Amino acid sequence: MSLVLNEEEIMLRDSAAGFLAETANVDAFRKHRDNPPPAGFDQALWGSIAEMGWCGIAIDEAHGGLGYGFTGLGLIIEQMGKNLTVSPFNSTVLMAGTAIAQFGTEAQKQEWLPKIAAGEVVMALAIQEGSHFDLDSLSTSVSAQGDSFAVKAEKRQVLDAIGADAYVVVGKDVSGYQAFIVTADQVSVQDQSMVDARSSGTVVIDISLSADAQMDPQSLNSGGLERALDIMNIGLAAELLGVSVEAFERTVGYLRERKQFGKVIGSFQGLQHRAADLFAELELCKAIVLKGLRAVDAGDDLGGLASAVKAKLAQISQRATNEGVQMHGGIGMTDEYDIGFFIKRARVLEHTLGDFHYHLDRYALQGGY
Amino acid sequence: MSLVLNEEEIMLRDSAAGFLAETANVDAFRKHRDNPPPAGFDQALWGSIAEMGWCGIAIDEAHGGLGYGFTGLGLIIEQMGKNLTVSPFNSTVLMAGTAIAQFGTEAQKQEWLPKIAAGEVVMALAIQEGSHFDLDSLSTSVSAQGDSFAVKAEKRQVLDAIGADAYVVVGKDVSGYQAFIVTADQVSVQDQSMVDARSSGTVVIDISLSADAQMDPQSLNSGGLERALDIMNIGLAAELLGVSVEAFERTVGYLRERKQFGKVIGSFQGLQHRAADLFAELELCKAIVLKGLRAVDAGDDLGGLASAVKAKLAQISQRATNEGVQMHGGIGMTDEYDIGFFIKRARVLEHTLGDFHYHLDRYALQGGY
Amino acid sequence: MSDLNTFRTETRSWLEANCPESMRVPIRSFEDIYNGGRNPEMSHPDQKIWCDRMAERGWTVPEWPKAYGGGGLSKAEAKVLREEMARIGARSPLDSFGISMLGPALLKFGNEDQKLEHLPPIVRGEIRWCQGYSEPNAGSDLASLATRAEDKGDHYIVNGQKIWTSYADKADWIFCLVRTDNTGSKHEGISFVLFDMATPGVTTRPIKLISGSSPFCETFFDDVPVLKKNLVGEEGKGWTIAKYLLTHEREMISSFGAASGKKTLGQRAADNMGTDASGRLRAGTLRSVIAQYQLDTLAFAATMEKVTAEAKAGQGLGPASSIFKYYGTELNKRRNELLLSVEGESALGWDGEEYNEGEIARAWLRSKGNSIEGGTSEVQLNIVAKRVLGLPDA
Amino acid sequence: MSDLNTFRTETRSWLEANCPESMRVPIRSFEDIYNGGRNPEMSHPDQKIWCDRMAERGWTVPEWPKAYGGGGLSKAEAKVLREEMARIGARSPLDSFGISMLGPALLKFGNEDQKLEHLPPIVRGEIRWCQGYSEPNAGSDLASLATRAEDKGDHYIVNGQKIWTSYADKADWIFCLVRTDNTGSKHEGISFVLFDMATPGVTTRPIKLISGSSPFCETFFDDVPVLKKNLVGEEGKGWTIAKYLLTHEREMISSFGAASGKKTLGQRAADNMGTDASGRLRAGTLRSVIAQYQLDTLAFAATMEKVTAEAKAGQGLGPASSIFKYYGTELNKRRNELLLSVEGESALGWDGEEYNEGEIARAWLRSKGNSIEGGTSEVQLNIVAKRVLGLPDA
Repeated sequence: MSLVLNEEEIMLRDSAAGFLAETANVDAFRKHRDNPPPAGFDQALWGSIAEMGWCGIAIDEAHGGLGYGFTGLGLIIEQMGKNLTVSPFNSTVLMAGTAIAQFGTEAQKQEWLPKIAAGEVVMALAIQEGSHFDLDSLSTSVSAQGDSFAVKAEKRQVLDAIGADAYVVVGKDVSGYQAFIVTADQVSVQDQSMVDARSSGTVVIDISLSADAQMDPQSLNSGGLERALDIMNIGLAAELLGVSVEAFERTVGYLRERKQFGKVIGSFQGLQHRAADLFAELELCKAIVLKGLRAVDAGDDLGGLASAVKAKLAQISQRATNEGVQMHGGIGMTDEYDIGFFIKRARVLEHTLGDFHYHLDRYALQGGY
Repeated sequence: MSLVLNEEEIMLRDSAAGFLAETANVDAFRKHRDNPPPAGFDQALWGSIAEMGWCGIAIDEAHGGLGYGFTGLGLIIEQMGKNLTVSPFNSTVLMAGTAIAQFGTEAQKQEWLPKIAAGEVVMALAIQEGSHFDLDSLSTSVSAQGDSFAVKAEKRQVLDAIGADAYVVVGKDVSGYQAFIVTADQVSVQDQSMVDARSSGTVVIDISLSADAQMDPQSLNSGGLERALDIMNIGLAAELLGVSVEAFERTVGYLRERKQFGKVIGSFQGLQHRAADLFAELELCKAIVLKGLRAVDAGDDLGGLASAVKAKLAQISQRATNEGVQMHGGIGMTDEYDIGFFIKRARVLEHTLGDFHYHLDRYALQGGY
Repeated sequence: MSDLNTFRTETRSWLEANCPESMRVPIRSFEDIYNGGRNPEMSHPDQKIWCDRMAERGWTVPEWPKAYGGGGLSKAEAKVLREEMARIGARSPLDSFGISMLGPALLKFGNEDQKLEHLPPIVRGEIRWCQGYSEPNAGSDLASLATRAEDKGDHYIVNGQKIWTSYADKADWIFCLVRTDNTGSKHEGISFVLFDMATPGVTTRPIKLISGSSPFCETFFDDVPVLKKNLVGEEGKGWTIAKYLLTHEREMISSFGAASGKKTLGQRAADNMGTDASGRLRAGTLRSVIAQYQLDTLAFAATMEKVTAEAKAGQGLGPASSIFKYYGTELNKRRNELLLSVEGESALGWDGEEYNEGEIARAWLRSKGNSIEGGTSEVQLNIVAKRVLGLPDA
Repeated sequence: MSDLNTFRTETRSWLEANCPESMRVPIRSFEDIYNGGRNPEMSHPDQKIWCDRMAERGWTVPEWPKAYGGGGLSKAEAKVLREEMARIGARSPLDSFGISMLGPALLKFGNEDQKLEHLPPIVRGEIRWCQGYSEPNAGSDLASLATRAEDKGDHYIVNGQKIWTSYADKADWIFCLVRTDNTGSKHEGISFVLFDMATPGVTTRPIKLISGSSPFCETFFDDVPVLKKNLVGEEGKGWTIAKYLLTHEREMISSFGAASGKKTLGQRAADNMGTDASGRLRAGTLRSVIAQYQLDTLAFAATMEKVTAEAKAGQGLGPASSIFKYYGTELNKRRNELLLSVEGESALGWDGEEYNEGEIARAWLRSKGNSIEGGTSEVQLNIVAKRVLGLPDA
């Protein structure tokens, strides 16, 4: 596991950067925000993303993917973070895709993974119940009834709920975690717009499901759920990295140009030291995100590391985006200027699947204290 | 309760400042450090302190004191902090004196408080057992045997243990807290020099005591112990305030004079902002210490406030003294220069009767979360 | 003393007779605050009636001299009036920048004609004022403003642009900093002028913030004529007036730090996230950050209490007052960050009833501006470093 | 490859035959490290024997050219030697500033005579060197040094004072920055000279730190004659050599940040202070600070790993390397602060067996110097701001 990108990975990153900067950049995000499409995302962009093969990058070849691994996926997601790209990529590929790969039955993998890889389906992960993500307090929302299952649940903060064709629903019954793949016609969805102008929603399920909808309880309860969530959190951290680095670079650019008191404000040592310290933290972020991605690909145990990655990125993304607004001054507070978008996106990403405090606590527990 | 000093208080503070700056200043501390007197303190200085009436300032008139209150006591202790004055003032007056006033029997008050007020006795508080102060985990070191008590305890971190004539020993048995006044001939003491060149020690007690040595269990167990400790912690915070303000003022003075790169280093905005932020924190410290002292005198409930005062001063004294060394640069690291004394004194004061974390936790608990 | 008692009795009965019942109901929204002006906005018609009745006695601004329409009350009488209004829960009849900002400046720096012309309409709530200070290219460096006022004999012609002019779209007149001279240092050549926002050449455009709509506007001046009689103080000496008003403004903004609401953040977290058997918040690492916030809030409140007590005791405003704006606004930002952590993702909603129209998220985003407006935190730290600590310029 | 295998076989058997058993025991104290010199300090007489044997083959400095007494080994061979030494746990035969600092500088900037004169005694551990850089009135602004070297034809006369000269009281020779010209900018006119510490006019005095005794000294030069043949590089161009060596030094100091010891601070705290039923450290607010420290330590280690991997992959030293000194030393300070919180008052003892002679407290105090020596944290941040972020000078 080497913490250096190889040539192929650098090419992938650069081509993702080029494509997104052209077609799914911050201007495109603003248009989306001001005029959100009914499905919650831009179908044409989603088509292009699928065409480039990004959806299948981390899915194995046996299931229609490229088998290229999560480091590549993370590099793409990072670029999406830099560009504030809106698409159901996280919900479908990072979240549902990972969940199915980790604890789907073979039949489910055969059915869904090729569709995900081809960008033919939009999926979402429905797991959270309260206003904080907390795996320990999932209510008993699933009960087996002979061969079928009565699933009754109200899931909140389901990313891209409104546009999804199907959902991975994770709940709990007396035997442990239970998960199902449920199609859009089997649920009711209440859509919500979040502070980052993304679509999130409440998904209500109250239905009897046949056994083939059930995901593999064995994998699910022997670490598969935790591993899936760890992978997702590392992926989210990659997006936070992109958000943070972009906010920082825009801010440093502003410091180099903006004049006050007859001087470029970047010449003030007070701001210089804050920027330099933040630069140091962002270098740490780059390294730990790459370490996380490589660990996923290496099949390493992820417990403590994934929470470390998410916690670190949650924290530094807050600082980078907050400093972005503060160092821009008044103009940073206006909606007309883009820097405020980053603070909003960072905070929603942080809270998705556990915020800073959730993961810092988990990291400490995994460290034995 | 007004957070402003009256004229009399200002006079008291200024006269304490004047006396200590002349006779018990940082040079005197250095001499003490390099050549500690056998009793652990300077008898002549102690005599002068007693002559000025400082020992009785917070003891009521019925017990030989001046009944002037704790605000006055705090002002004196703050000045001792600024001057790094070494004396058994804290152990005798602030700690043992407060303990006896709060949970001594009337006979004990009659016997000991006038002696404390007159500076005729040196006393110490023996309560801590482990390496962290923790009221909840006192071991059961006391047991009643008819009219007498078998007291068996090993008490650590007893401030000024070596020079004390008598000890207030606080322990616990099945009925709750138990406390006794024990004379020097009844204990064995192992002296230790701390990082701040003060004397602290381990006191071993293994003796049968008659009933008149027992302090009032009723007062002790109905909040008297907590109140006594709260008062002591507010007093220690007053000393931390003096230590912090002095370290800060010396540092700002240095920033105004020291030149690097052709400029006075105090002109660098990076240092300016850190100094200004620290100034703000120290203003908060001044206000909250005064609030704590006034609350003691007003007889207010102290629980959360005392821990808030100690926690805030613990934290900011660390910052002020650390910044002191860092901003002085290399010279700040040398033993020849005085600034390093402040970092050492601050840390020992912080740990006495509960450090930052102990009190932050207690403050939160008292706040209901 | 008996005079005061008489005053109290008379005031009480006058208020009983003249304060409409509807004006004794607590304020619930921004619309309940009456700002006056040519086209006043009201949530209830009694607002204007109440203002008019109070204005007739000069009691909208009780301590201003009677000559300028004020109440001419002594400090003691004004205190009685406040107490009697509080007794029946009477609302403030009129709030305006004219009262809080321009009035004090005119009383101090204006000439007799200006006081007689402008103060009475402020007292009566007839003219609403806004403040033209900040400019897009000046920012923290307010004095480098570029809006020009060209001398045309009996009048100036003003050209330029202002930003962050609160309620410029609703105000009737503006008090405005303009540059009448380019030759000296940047603090010289600034003048303080007044003009009607209805003058041809004035246009305004509201500013949307990252938190949503706001009272702020951009204001553009295109060949706006301003009569010289509307110059306050000497030409080129407007910076003195500006500084006077800025100090005023900072004191107002620094009150952000005082935590509002009855429950502490810690208690709110305990309700929301639960505590363990020992009474500690379950979210352990969040708990310590909350405790640190509460601790600093307590210490900051003590500091404000101490400074107020010292000022009352005649010891003057100590150096601690210079930290209020900085510390208070940073605290408020911390509070808003922590509220998100306590409330979780449901606080990150932007629209919709379930999310209370994004109330928490919008307040969080709005708080980011606290440490920018009215002098950035960086400028505040510069001021402390230089004026209080005596550290030299770079 | 077969050459290397041969080399490995031969090296193995030579080491087996020549490395004394006593030199295969792990180093336990500073005295176990052999620094050589005219009056070498030793904890065991085998130290000199082992050094002499290795020096004979040039293996105290395996990669230096044979012409200067070095081993003349290729990188691959040197790696084999290191591996074979590690295999039997052989100690490093010689550690010195001559090897780590002066040698590389002479190889790069020295003339042939200087290399021939000075390098072989370094290889043989005969001459111990110290570094004369810092001065009391220069501090972070190293280039403003004032020690003068007056031109006297074939020699200089040096007058002045150095500070923070590590082991000056034990060194035989010094490599020293002196000012040979006052007329240009402060970076010009600095020269790099070598002289014997036994020269009349040189005196040293050890410096006691807040943590106790230290290797640092003050060094005074009073009319010290230095032959011109001992000028390295051009007169007045010594700053280039100094910068080269400073970078070197910072890389060495930044390794402070790598946490030593097997147990994490969190585990140590858990052992010391106990955990609750859920496995969480009882001291809740301390726990979150420890977790934050561990998190940053993990991320910092990953950063060092990443930079090393990039350098190995031929991508050069990325900008991240510029943060090592700053971040590593700040981390080490945090670690030492936390150790005190974990260990409690017993770690604040200064003397006596019970307190292990104040080991923890002394390490804590010593760590305060990490962010000062070798370029303060402030200087490091300046460098990042200017060189990496491209922010302009004030």
